[in-house]
Amino acid sequence: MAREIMYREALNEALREEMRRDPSVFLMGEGIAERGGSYKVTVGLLEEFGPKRVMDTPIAEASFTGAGIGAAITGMRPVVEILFVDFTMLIMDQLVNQAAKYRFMSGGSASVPLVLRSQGGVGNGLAAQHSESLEAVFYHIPGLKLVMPSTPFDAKGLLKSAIRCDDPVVFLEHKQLYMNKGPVPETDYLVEFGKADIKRPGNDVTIIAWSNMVPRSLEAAEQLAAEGIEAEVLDLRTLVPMDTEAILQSVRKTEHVVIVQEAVRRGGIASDIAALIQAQAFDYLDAPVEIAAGINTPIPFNLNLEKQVVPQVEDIVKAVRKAGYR
Amino acid sequence: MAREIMYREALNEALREEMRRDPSVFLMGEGIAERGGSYKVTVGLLEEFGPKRVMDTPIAEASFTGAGIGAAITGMRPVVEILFVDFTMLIMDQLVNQAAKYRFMSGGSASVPLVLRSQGGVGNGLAAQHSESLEAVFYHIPGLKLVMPSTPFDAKGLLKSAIRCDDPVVFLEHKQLYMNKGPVPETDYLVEFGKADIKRPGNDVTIIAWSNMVPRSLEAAEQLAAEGIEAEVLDLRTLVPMDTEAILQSVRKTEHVVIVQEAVRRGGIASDIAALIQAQAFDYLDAPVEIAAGINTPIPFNLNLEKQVVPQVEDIVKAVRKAGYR
Amino acid sequence: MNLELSARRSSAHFLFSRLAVNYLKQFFNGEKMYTKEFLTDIYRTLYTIRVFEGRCVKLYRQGMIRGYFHPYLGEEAIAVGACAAIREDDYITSTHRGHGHCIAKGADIKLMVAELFGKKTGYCKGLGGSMHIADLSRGNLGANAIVGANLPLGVGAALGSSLKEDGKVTVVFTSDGASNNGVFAESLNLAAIWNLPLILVLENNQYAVSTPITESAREPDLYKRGEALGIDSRQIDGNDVLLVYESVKESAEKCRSGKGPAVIEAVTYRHGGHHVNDPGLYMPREKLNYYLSIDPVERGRSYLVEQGGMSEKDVKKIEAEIEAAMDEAIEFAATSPELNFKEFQHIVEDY
Amino acid sequence: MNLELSARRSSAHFLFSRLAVNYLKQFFNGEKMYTKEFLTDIYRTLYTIRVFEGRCVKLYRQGMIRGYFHPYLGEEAIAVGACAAIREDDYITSTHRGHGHCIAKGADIKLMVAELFGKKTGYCKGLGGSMHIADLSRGNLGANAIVGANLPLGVGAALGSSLKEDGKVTVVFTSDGASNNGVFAESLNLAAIWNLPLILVLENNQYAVSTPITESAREPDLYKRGEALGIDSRQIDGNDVLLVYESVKESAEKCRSGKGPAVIEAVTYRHGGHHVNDPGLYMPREKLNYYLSIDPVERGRSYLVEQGGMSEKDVKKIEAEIEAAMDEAIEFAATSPELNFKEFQHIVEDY
Ligand SMILES: Cc1ncc(C[n+]2csc(CCOP(=O)(O)OP(=O)(O)O)c2C)c(N)n1
Ligand SMILES: Cc1ncc(C[n+]2csc(CCOP(=O)(O)OP(=O)(O)O)c2C)c(N)n1
Ligand SMILES: [Mg+2]
Ligand SMILES: [Mg+2]
Repeated sequence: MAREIMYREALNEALREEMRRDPSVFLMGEGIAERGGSYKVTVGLLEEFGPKRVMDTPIAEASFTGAGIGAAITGMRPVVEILFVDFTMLIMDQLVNQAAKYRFMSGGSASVPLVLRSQGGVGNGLAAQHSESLEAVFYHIPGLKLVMPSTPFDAKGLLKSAIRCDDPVVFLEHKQLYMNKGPVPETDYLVEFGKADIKRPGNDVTIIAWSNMVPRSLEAAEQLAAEGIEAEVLDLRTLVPMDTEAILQSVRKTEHVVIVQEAVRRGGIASDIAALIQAQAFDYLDAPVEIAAGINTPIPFNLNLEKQVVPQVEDIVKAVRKAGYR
Repeated sequence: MAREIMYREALNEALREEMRRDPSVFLMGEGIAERGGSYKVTVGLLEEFGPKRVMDTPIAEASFTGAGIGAAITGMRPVVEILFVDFTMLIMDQLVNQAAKYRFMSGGSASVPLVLRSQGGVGNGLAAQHSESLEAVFYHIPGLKLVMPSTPFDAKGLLKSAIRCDDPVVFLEHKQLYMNKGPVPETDYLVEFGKADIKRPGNDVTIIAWSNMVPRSLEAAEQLAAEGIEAEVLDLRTLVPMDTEAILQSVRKTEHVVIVQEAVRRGGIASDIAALIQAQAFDYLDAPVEIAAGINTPIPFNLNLEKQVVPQVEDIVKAVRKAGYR
Repeated sequence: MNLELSARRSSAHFLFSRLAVNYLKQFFNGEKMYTKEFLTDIYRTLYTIRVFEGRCVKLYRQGMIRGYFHPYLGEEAIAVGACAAIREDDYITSTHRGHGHCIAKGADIKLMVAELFGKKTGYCKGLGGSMHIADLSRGNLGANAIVGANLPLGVGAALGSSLKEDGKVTVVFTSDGASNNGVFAESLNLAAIWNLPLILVLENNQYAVSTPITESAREPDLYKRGEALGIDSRQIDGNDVLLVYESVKESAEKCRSGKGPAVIEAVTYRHGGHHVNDPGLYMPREKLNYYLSIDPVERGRSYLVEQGGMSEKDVKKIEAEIEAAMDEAIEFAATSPELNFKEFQHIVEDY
Repeated sequence: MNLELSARRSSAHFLFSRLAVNYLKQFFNGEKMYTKEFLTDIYRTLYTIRVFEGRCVKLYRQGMIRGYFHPYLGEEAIAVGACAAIREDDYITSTHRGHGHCIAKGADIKLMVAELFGKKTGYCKGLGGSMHIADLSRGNLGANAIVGANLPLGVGAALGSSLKEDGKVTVVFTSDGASNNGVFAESLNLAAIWNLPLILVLENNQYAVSTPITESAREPDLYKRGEALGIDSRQIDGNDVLLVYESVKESAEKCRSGKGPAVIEAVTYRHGGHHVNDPGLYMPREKLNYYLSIDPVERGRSYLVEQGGMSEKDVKKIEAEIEAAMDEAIEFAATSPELNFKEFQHIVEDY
């Protein structure tokens, strides 16, 4: 059986392999070189590739991200790390007004092969400015790809695809996934953008999730199986592009849908998916699409409250029951 | 009959009245004093209130917004202007990580009575960095109120309420509305947050809109009336808080819904409203909720293309037909 | 640039030596520049921070405190000297390394420990934690987990004061790493052109996590960034509480007399890693030893003994009191309730 | 700061006077420092910008051009001098006032007018317009409608060059208003610590729209902001194309020899309002007259005549050629098609 490695090790392999393959790939971020990254994703890369290709930066997020964009426009393939997705609020102009629009504004005369790596989600009492899930913000910006892997296998294959992508990719990891282990082939492989993955097949209800809500949904599915409800867990893996075909296929089959999102409910991606389903599978639904999402609040420091503001296994189970019988 | 004034004049009156009423109200922004603002909203206020309460700022959006937040925390009521909503991408950290979360993070020991005025939407060839509609980004951030008036009456009443609100309010105007005229009482009045307004009653279909899509929806409604379709046009006026009761009431009555949004479709507020309706009025709908929205693209400079990427009257009419008969 | 200007500009160094010489003189010929009471307060605060951080680090290791914890150990002189030089109702904005600022501005350590424990009785009801601890009752607008983000907030507090003409000053504590962030230059420029009563105290501990300032600045004298914006700026030894006190006092008087903002770069060094879980192996041992040898708390202690003329016995008594108070604070926090979900929902219902 | 340093720092002024004196000397005693060909190219470009802007302003008034239009009139010497001092394959990043940079970097005015007309044949297929015009074929990474946002992009281009070791330099054009934005300090600091081949040309036209720089900067010498970050920085007369040329040339050589970045503050003045619809009434008449009296295009013309020894007749011939070329460009743009919606959809289908 295949070798098992950690999510963060899978990301490290992806970076290493792509840097070996393509000299135009280089890394920028705070503490990624000497320190190997706050979550150890870039460990050992400074040693192999040297300080010109693995660059520690000052605390100047907007400008080193913009530097990544400028380098990308002129032929490099930068992978820029922002320590916490909360800090991406400092780079929004460069990301939204520059990276996302550059190919368009220049009439297609140049592209921006930039990968913006960051990580989000609640950890363990990291509080309001280190725990957000902000993918919905990037999802709304035309010109950005949005990738959120849940397993080591997907993490490696998607990061390699992201680095080879000619457009800017926002690649969001989750702080609670880094130590998770899973099978990852040693061979060079890619995971294609826009292909959802059925992490668990089932006929009774479709649970749509991404990032850290996937393992949590799988746990819920196991509990539900005990009650005789067979849930299909669909991992979107990339939000932009989104595999709407896979979503509709599963929904037409199960006719019951729960969308699980760690981010706050209001204005989240789950709503967009629900709108899509009701528009394109209206006649298949015999119950409203259920959404299990974070409640509309910043993340509290207190650990018990922190747990209660984002979906837990029980919440997913409840939502499935609700979607099942009305 | 009541006096008619322009949207921008109504905003000017609101600022003037609140500044006379409350000495803690002051204004900051680029060119708002000497020049009276790029869209003439603050004309004459420097003369009446002097340079300490009507401040021209350098091009340092993040910091003068943050200064507004700091002043608000310590007892002032700043109204900060960001020239174009596109430039709010420069202040996201201060708005999202500071203003929106401050009351929460401090355990309620202080609040942030800040009004962030800006304006968005397509104008006349202002291109990709001066034409966006980004309300969905703010909508997703807990702790921010979101206001988008469509008429001079609402503009004045809502801006006065915003200035008196103890929490941060993102107040978004539309560049194509500034010269629109409408009746505005001379008397001091407020428009309450969270109250949608039926701008046109009707029984056949509900058109939900805000900001510049309201006048456009009213035009569409007139055309539809000629075909015998009576559309109800519901102006949400404030997106946060949202008047879900008014939405559901109208939907239960008409059983057909079209949501009109200038912003790009993907991840827009329209999706959130559609999700809400399908969840809470599932049994009343006999057709999917239709959405007429901008297509997923930055705004092109070319005028003809600019028109084609955001909903026009014809698009709304089409969407209504689609929502009506399937 | 002409010579007068360059002379004015090097005032930083003149000031440094002047102050140094002054108190050393007075120190050696035994005349008292500072009262015993003053030196006692100073030392109390220094020692309280030292004890607070030491004990809380232990509690963190025992799992009683979670999340990020950036100890102020080794930098105590800056918060204490600066806050002693301003009034109780003046404002400060703090950083991710904010426990020292909070204590120096007069916070109750009971409510602080409770906050670090995530309890309802904490300064932020347990919603904020270490990186967001705030004490509005003493003008502390709070710690901040976004490096640099407290600068604009401080500018706003100072702007409010200049509009209200309330005579308050705002001390913005910031750091070497923050000086590379855009808001640093933006905010200082606003303070400069609006002539605000703002004192920026730059705690240059020479590292951003493990990145030495020499790798993130080509010009290592960070106070020059203030000069370039037309702000009276200086560099001082941040490990001498009296020097910090004098510098901030002088700047505060300038602020209150309408002469505008100041930048004070206080050079210091952490006594350990960046946060509790960072062993700080990248910190050269001899350099660390040097800074341990000029420990700001020790220095404050000898001021009290030698200048203040307090007996060793009395000092020990004070230290014992502070340790007892810390025991109490921990007891208070440990026995305090947490916010329940209903109470929480009430707080966020309109979000 | 010590005196050597302060001496080094005032090099800006020394350089200014040195250069000035030099060419004036050579100018008056008639020996040629520059060839006729060189001076001809310089003047051609100066005059092309002057004609381009003049004609396009008219077209704007006739409604042929829409959106924002920020004329470069009066600042021509900066773009022309700077771009003449670097290579065709070197990079520039431009501003919202970018027509001059685009032309000086070698753009085809046909494709430029077409872009301003929103035509498919324009540099950006009519999708960008004036504020986003870019000419990648000549290393012009484009204008930018977000003031200051082109700095990080320029840092990135220079960073790419230092990684690829392609020997290129990047000239970042920026403005007095942008110097108050956070990315200015952040980006310069990155260029400084990474020792990048970057030349920041700060077009100080003394206004941000109607706000005079004196209201947004307490220290009006903006080049000092570069100095404070350890960057070789100077201030020059931005209305003298040869002085700009010499300064950028010297900095470019430094960059290519690995000596790192430079800041050149080029002081100038607009000949009109901020954009076409701004009458610029806030600009003091006498000051405007002064700058009109040292018109950079006129100055370039006299260099050509007096130093280059070109006859009035030949100069007029060149001017006529340029005007004819502009007629052609307008004709080309006017008769060009627009992108249709199908073509447009194809471009954005994967968004
Ligand atoms: C904007 C931002 N970027 C990065 C971080 C992560 N971070 C937390 S502390 C720190 C180092 C800060 O160094 P410095 O500013 O010198 O303060 P010090 O820790 O030395 O007191 C970093 C990079 C952050 N909190 N905010
Ligand atoms: C970030 C940002 N803020 C504000 C504006 C609006 N704006 C466009 S040009 C301008 C003035 C710029 O002045 P300066 O930087 O000196 O350049 P100049 O126009 O003088 O060449 C302003 C405020 C903008 N485009 N971008
Ligand atoms: Mg530091
Ligand atoms: Mg200017």
